[in-house]
Amino acid sequence: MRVKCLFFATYRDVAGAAELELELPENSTVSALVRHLRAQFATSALPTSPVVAVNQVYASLDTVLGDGDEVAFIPPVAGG
Amino acid sequence: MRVKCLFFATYRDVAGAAELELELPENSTVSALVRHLRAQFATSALPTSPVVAVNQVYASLDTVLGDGDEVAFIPPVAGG
Amino acid sequence: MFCLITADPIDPSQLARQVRRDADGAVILFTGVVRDHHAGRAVEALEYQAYEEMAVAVLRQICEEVRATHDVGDIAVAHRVGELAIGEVSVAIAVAAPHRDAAYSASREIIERLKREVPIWKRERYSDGGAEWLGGHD
Amino acid sequence: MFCLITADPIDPSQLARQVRRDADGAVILFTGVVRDHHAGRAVEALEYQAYEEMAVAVLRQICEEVRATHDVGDIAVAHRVGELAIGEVSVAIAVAAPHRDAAYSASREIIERLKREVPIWKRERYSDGGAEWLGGHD
Repeated sequence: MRVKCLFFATYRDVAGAAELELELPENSTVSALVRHLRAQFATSALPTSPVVAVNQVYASLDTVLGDGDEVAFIPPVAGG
Repeated sequence: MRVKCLFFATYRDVAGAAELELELPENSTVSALVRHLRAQFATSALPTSPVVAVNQVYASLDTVLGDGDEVAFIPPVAGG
Repeated sequence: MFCLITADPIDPSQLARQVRRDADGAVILFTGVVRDHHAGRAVEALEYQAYEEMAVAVLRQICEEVRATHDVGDIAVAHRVGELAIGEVSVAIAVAAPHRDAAYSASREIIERLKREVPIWKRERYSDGGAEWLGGHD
Repeated sequence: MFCLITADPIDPSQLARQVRRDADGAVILFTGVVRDHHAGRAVEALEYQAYEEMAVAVLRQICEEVRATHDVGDIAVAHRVGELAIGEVSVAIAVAAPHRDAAYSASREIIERLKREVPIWKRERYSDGGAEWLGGHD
């Protein structure tokens, strides 16, 4: 299945891109995706337990992903 | 000596005027002025202990008045 | 600092603009507006009366005391007098500050003190024909 | 209710005007402005980045929850994205209510929750040449 990853602020600098499409095994969790990305970027700048949103709703790391899901990686917010 | 009395809101209705110049004995207090006015208006609608300002500063009833003073009678305020 | 009692319509956004300095990160603008009801009665219009010279002096003192006790920048206050229709601005208070905390609490303190201390009076004209001077702050 | 993330300049007074209804006696307008310093460093400009679709959704949810728990009327919120100079408006929140108490506390709750929950980020560019994404709300 394919998922779309979105990166913001410091995470965007780490990923070197605002958006990334990835092929993942069926029923992968957010945790598995995080491990995949940390290996791919070869960096610890993406934490092992980042805040994420799945399809624009804050979600836990054990959330099971589906095909076409949009997973956003959310560094500490600082609006206002 | 002469003092100028100012009336606002309900007190203006009681006094029938916004302003009134009065001749008072030297060294009259605000209390004496209040008694004078209650007798003159023949009304209890002006309380015996109204809030007053002398020369635009809140003042007590035992304040001694001087020639040319401006005494304002201040019903409960309701700005905003 | 700017304190005004005026018979002309108030433009709150102008007060908000005039208080901001480059060191400020927050501006709180409180606008009091004539509403169409009070204590269950339909209101048609309001009349405000002020002891103008003293009202300005008391307002200035309140603003100075608030500036001395809060970390705020500039403050502007305007209060309307005369006849006001529903929806017209009766009072506007603009407070600028480096941080929002001080701006909120200063704004709140100014409007509370204004209602208790500034010699201004309000007469409500009701849809049922009556009219009344209000007896104190709400 | 009106929640907007925009790259265009924000006009706070328009938000304040649009929320008022005839039942409202108070309008609180909070304006966040780019200030010229942060934590002792001179700031030259700010960049805001947002996860726009989600930011609007979270803002809407905050406003709906605040309306459910406070006696307020309409609410309007706008947050800017992109490059902002000193003095430019980053965020504006307008809350109208029959009484000022509810307007103040609703306004305060919205800005506090916005800073904690809405996916927006801020990068400060300093006069000494550096630049930094800020790590959390202040």
